[in-house]
Amino acid sequence: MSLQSYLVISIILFCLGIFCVLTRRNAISILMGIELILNSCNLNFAAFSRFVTPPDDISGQIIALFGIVLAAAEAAVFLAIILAIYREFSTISPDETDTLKG
Amino acid sequence: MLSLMIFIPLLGMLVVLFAIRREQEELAKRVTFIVTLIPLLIAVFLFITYDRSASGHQFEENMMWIEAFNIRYHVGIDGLSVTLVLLTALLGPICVLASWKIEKGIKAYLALFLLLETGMIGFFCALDMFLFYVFFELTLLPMYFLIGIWGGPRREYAAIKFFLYTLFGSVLMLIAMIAVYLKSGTDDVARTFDIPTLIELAKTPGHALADPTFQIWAFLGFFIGFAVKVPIFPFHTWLPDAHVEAPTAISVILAGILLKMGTYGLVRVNFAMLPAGMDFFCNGEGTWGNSLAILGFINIVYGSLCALAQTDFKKLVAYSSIGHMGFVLIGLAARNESGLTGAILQMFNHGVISAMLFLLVGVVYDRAHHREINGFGGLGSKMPIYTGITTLAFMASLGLPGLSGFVGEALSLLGAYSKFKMLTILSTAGIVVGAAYFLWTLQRVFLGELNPKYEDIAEINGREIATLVPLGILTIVLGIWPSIAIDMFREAVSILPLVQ
Amino acid sequence: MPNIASIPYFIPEIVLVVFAVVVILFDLASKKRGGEGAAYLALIGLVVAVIAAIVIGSEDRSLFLGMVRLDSFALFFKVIISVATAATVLFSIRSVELDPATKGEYYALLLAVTLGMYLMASSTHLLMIYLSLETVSLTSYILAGFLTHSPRSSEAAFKYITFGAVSSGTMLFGISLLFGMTGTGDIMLISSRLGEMFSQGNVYPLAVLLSITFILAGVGYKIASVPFHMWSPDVYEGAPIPITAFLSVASKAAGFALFIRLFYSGLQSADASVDWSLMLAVVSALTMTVGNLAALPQQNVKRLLAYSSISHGGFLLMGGVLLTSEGLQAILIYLIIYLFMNLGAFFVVILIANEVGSETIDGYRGLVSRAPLIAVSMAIFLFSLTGLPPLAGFAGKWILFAAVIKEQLYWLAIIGLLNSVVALYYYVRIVKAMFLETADDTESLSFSTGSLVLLLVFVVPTLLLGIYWNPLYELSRASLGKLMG
Amino acid sequence: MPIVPLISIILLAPLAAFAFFALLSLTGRNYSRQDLVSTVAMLIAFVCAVLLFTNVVAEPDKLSHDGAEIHSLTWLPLGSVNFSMGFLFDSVTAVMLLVVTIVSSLVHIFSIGYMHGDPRYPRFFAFLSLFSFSMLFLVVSDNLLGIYIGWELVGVCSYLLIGFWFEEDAPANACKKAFMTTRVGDVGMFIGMMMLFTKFRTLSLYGDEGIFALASNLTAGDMTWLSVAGVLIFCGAVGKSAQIPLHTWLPDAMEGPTPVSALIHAATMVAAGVYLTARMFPILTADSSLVIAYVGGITALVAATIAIVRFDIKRVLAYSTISQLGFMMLAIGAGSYIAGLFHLTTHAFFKALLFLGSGSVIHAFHAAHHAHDHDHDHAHDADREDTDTHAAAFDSFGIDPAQDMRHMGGLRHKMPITFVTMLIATLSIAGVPYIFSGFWSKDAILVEVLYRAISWGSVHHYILFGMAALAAVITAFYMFRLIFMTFMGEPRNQEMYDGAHESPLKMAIPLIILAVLSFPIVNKWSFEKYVKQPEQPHIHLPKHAMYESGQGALQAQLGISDAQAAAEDVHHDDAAAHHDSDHDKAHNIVVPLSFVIVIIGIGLSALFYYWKRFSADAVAARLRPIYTLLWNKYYFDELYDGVLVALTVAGSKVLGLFDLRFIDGIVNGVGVVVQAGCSRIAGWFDNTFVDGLVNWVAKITWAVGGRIRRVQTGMIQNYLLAVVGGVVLLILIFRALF
Repeated sequence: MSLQSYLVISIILFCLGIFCVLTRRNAISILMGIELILNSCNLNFAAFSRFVTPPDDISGQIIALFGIVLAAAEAAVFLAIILAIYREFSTISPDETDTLKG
Repeated sequence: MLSLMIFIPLLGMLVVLFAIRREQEELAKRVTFIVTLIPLLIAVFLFITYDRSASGHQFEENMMWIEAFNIRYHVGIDGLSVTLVLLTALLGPICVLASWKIEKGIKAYLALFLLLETGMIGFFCALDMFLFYVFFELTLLPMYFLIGIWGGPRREYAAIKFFLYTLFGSVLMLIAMIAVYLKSGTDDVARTFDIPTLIELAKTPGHALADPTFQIWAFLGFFIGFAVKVPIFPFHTWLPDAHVEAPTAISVILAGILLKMGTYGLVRVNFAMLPAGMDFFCNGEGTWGNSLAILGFINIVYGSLCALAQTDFKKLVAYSSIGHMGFVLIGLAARNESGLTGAILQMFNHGVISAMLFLLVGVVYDRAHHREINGFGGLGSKMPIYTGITTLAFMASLGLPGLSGFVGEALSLLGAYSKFKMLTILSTAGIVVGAAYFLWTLQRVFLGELNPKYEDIAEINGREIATLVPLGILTIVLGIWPSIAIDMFREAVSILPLVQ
Repeated sequence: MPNIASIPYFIPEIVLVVFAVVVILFDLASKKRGGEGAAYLALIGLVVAVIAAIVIGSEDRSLFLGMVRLDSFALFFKVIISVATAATVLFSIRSVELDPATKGEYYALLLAVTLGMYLMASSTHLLMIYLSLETVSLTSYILAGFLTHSPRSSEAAFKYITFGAVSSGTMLFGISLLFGMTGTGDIMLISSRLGEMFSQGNVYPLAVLLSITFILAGVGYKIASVPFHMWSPDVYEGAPIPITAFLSVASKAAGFALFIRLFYSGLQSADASVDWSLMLAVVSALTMTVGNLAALPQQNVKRLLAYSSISHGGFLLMGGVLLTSEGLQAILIYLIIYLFMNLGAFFVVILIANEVGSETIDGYRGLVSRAPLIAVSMAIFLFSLTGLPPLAGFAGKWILFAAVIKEQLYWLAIIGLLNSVVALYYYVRIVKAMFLETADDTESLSFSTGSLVLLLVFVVPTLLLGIYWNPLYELSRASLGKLMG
Repeated sequence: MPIVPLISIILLAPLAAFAFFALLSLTGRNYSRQDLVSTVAMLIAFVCAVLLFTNVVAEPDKLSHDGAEIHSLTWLPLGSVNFSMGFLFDSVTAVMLLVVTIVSSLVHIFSIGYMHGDPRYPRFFAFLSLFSFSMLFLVVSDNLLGIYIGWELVGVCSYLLIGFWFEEDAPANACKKAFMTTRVGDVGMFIGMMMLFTKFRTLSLYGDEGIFALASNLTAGDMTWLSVAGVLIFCGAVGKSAQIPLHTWLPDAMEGPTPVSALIHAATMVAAGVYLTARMFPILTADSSLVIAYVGGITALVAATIAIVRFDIKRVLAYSTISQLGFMMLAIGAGSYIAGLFHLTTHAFFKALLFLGSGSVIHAFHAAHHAHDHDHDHAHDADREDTDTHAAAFDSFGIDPAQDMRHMGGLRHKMPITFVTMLIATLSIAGVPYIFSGFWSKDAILVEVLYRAISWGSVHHYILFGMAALAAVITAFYMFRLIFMTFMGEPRNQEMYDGAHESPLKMAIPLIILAVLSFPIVNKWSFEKYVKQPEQPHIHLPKHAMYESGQGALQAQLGISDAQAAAEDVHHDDAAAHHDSDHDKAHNIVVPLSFVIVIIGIGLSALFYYWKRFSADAVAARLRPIYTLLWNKYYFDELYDGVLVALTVAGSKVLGLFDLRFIDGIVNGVGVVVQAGCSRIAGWFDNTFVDGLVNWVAKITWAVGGRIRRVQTGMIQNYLLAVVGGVVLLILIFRALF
């Protein structure tokens, strides 16, 4: 497979993620969308380090690894906050957490 | 010397703020009065010792302030500024006297007033563009509070209106000023804010500053900045509100000094530093050649007619100021000796006369608690002295020969006529209307049957007379022998880029 | 410089980490919870870190195989950030809204954020950039939501993290593209490679454009520039006031540090094909206008200040679009000044919130009669934010516009200055409330001397820096170092 | 005699008197004997004036206009342009000084009696002094600026004195009217000055650098603007001398105390206009002269006709003054400087006399009228009268009985002195030949006009001559009407008649002195020798003839043989001869004519009012339309009040609104656009932008701010949408750009 195909996939992933983030009416689904975005990035890095950088340079893959770790951390925090939201609003629909506005 | 004069009031402010307890109001007033006397003394001293035969600046102080931008603390006075400095310093104590009656927060009031005085004196002394601008803006804050806190019913509105208008003007001015600074040199050749230097550079052919196109744009920037202050139609609508709402002493300062800051700026910057721009707007040719004169004409006629329509004593005086500033403008536009001399003289005289007028309005307002012209009548029989002084002020203001108002107006018009014949002739209508509204007011307030409401209205008291007499004397003296003033700035005028 | 050798130059960061841990342990150990001990520990930590940073000095070094860079630029921001954090700590001590029980973690987190910001200021590798950004973000999310049992706070945190995650994700995608084009993460290399590619012409402008725009999404979210600003009003309003102050100053500063590093030492050469400076100019014009206009109708002072800080972000951004050292100097100077006046303003907000219990403008009515000193200093801060001489704000504005006009971006300058007129209007609304209107209840408020002293710490510089700001200029020039070629 | 010190004293004495009053009143006190202070000051001035006149006597030729002594110093040194102030002393100045000081002194004395008991007695004299100073300053100034200054100052004094009894509405209105009307003329004068200044870079009149010297070199090309300038300057005179169309203020000015009317509105200030025009003589061109002549002629006639139907004794005199001033203007316009000034001096005396006389009558009558109540400022009431110019009713309604001639009659028995003196003055103004000064001056004018007509064959001058002659007849008529109705016949109002009494001595003396001065001795003596006619370089008559005419005219009447005149310039024999022949023609026609005039005039009025052969009312009834027209003074006031004033005030009101709404109302325009732009935020624009650009800007920005707020929905996904949208937009835009 060529670099292009990877890129195409990652773009698709990215767009799906954005779409998901924009449309879902549930905080968890938004979190999933975010994960999609991050993963599309990681895919990019991996692909680039495979096709672009010289074989002995694996910085791309390392970045991807860090990316995964960070995604995990972010997910953790996100879930914690969702819990707080649920405690206060007894819902996790992003539309109903709109007391701050204007 | 100058620094002393500039910063003594500031010092006084600190004293009033921190050294005097809240309840010692009398003390605060006395201290302030004395503090304001010091600049007056210095100003008088300067006025006497000023070398009238020299054209340059005198009593200069020049030291580096902010190396990064070659901003210097450079103050000095030439004939132009010394008269206005004197005026400012003179109005200082007078206004303190006029504010004697203020009850609420007198301490803060006095402190702000002193800050204001620092700003005004500094502005007239500054020879560094940056310093100039800083002082220019420095007057805004105290003014805002003085109007906003101690003003009349619509004070908040008037204060913010004044504030926004002036700031709007001054930001455009800021741009122009930075542009001038940047043009004054290159990364290799040091740039400068030094006004005299800039004036020289603007004259030297081939220098970036001398480029006409640039000067025209810079002119516009500065002009709008000052036009708001003057105020020039159509930037004038803040003035009636501000004047009407402001307490007496502050109206005096507004009309007496702040308006002059605008015209002074026009002379100092637009006229002296941007000759090409000036030429573009008043060479009498092309689409724009008459614009300045036209604005002057509009100010005169428009202001006078509006004044004629007013029934609020103070508003009437305010609009009359707009009219009188028109004479300054048209005199400047003429760009010849008599026009310019007239304009500058008019600046000073209007400072004195309008100050008198506002003080007089204040006197009657303190007694009647309203300013509705038609609400008075026949006061002449109850308050002969007040009537006399008012008549004097009115006559001076409507340009009665023998009083100071006349000389400035006459010279401005004489000068203007040689360049803008039609406009000047039309402007003379302002003289008639001016007479009309003042006489009409005189009649409605002082003549005719005494309004029974004021059977026992009190005659003007000693303190008020004390505030008025010095101004009255000035009015008469300068009317009889204007050379006293003119000698001061003849040289300064002669080095300006005149066009015969 | 290899890893081991780098460690001595990494002491400040290490200090922060250590103290973060210590704070937590202390908090666990100490019998009576919610004492101020943790706070003072955190303060000590900050002081030590800054001292260490200064001692280590600022001649250029590239640490950890080019991951982070040690230079005067980084040092400058480290100091700024530390000051802001210290101020935040002091605010937090005086803030009543924070739950004493959890203050331990709170201060630990503050130190963690500071660490992240240190790295943001000094990282020179795409990976490091992303990591530091996330470190700061994640901790900020938590801090924003730190008020337990406060719906607003939780909501703020939720919006903050959602927004942050998406935009940082977007940024990461941009980074990945950049990485792909240049095959390296080291921004110095990136700029040189981009340069080569442009000279050889084998480059996809669209790709560059995409990556830059995506990266901008991340950076823009940090510095709250339109259209990536929308999280900030809500978060600022919901978060604890000290955190709001912290975000509005420190986080912005760090964001600008990152921005400058990335765009000036990394992507400057890309400006040739993708005119990102113009892009940013437009963004900055939009940012200040939107910020100011939206601030006009606000009643909640916190929110009003949030919008005002958005517009100030726009101001700062003006300096960043000029590609000149004057522009960057202007940013640095403005940041210093902004630090004092903005933190000062927020501190007053805290004091009023504590005493009057109101965050709305009405809470400020007649303040001058109730607490003259507070009112006057608030007026000073606000007028300084407006940029009136002779206050510090004017100096900052002045230098900024001098730089802009020098590049002849007159349109930008005019927009900016007209904005400052608009700004006056809403700042004055508060002043008006404090001075021109009368209080409903007139008993005078009392404040601890500590608070007043702390207030003066912000007032005095705001006054002095307005009168004499030459040192700032020198400092900024020095701090810029070799950043501009 | 040293000139400068004397003139200085003349000026300073009255000024000091005023200053004394002013400074004192700052302290809130008045010196009750201000009258003495002022009067003494005036007498001092008078003495000085006499002394000065001796200079003229000493060297008559030297002090003619071209030998005028000028002592000036720089007043406004602007650098290249300088304005000077100074004294001009020539024979004319000397005469004017004499006239002013004499009349002023006498009026002072008269007032001591007349104003006695007025609450503002001191102030009255202070104002008189100020006026005298201003008038004298005007007379001695050597340059236009100085004249203008004095000019405006006398205007103010007149304002203050007319409005002296300001509690009444009538005086309050009258003084404003006077000031405004004259001010209009003054602006014209000022414009004229601007024109001259722009051309000559100076406002000094005499000397090598003076306007006259420079103007004499002007070429035919400059005539147009010179004429315009001349006429504009003359506008000032029209205002001050109450010439048509600016004459309406003078009758109303009668609201002032009668001595004021005598001094300011008969003898001096109103004559200043004539003086100015005379001073401008050398720069008058043929055209401007003609304009002046016509204005003068028309005024003379019209005013006279109005005077016929007045019943208020002071009003009659006021219109007669206007008419006489018209005569003077006519003379100068017709090119006879001397005749004009000559009539000025003679008129000054007899008209002052007439006013003071009427004053004494009113005084007496008033006392009678209020025999019962002794209210203090009786003189004040004495001068009350309606200024209701719209009172078309022909009855006496509104006229103060004390001034209504229909209440008088037969007073000659009660007030012999007043009667005799006033009779003399009347004979003089009527121009009874040879014995009375009025004859000489008026005759001189008629001769001059006719002479122009003949020697130029100019129709204009024939017409003017006709007007003048007619006016002369009417003058004789209405003046004797006044005498008959007041002093002759039987008392019409017995009760008031009984109360009447001769005025006290200090009022009578001035009358007597003035009566003496109404005989030609003084005037002839002062004029025949000393006043010489300047040249008019721009009126292209044979030069010497031009120069001669004034002289010749006078000599002719003074019975000096023409041979003498010719001898004065032998080198122009033929021309002189030629002009003399024309002149004799004129002279031979006029002298007999003036007999006819007097006879007709006096005869008619005698028929009407003495022998009662005809009934005035019957005639009035028959000629009702004309009568109405005259009674309403040709509706000038209605024209001005109704049209001009109304328009101005209305205009100003409009502008006032304009200022309130429009400058704010650039606003509405833009506002509407914006509204259309974002119609959904119309809510923001519901309340109209009442006040000011600022409000408007505020509203707009607020509105926009409001919009932006609403974008901030609080829903996170909208924010994210914004992010994505923003990114996409940026990409698209910059993709398109690059």
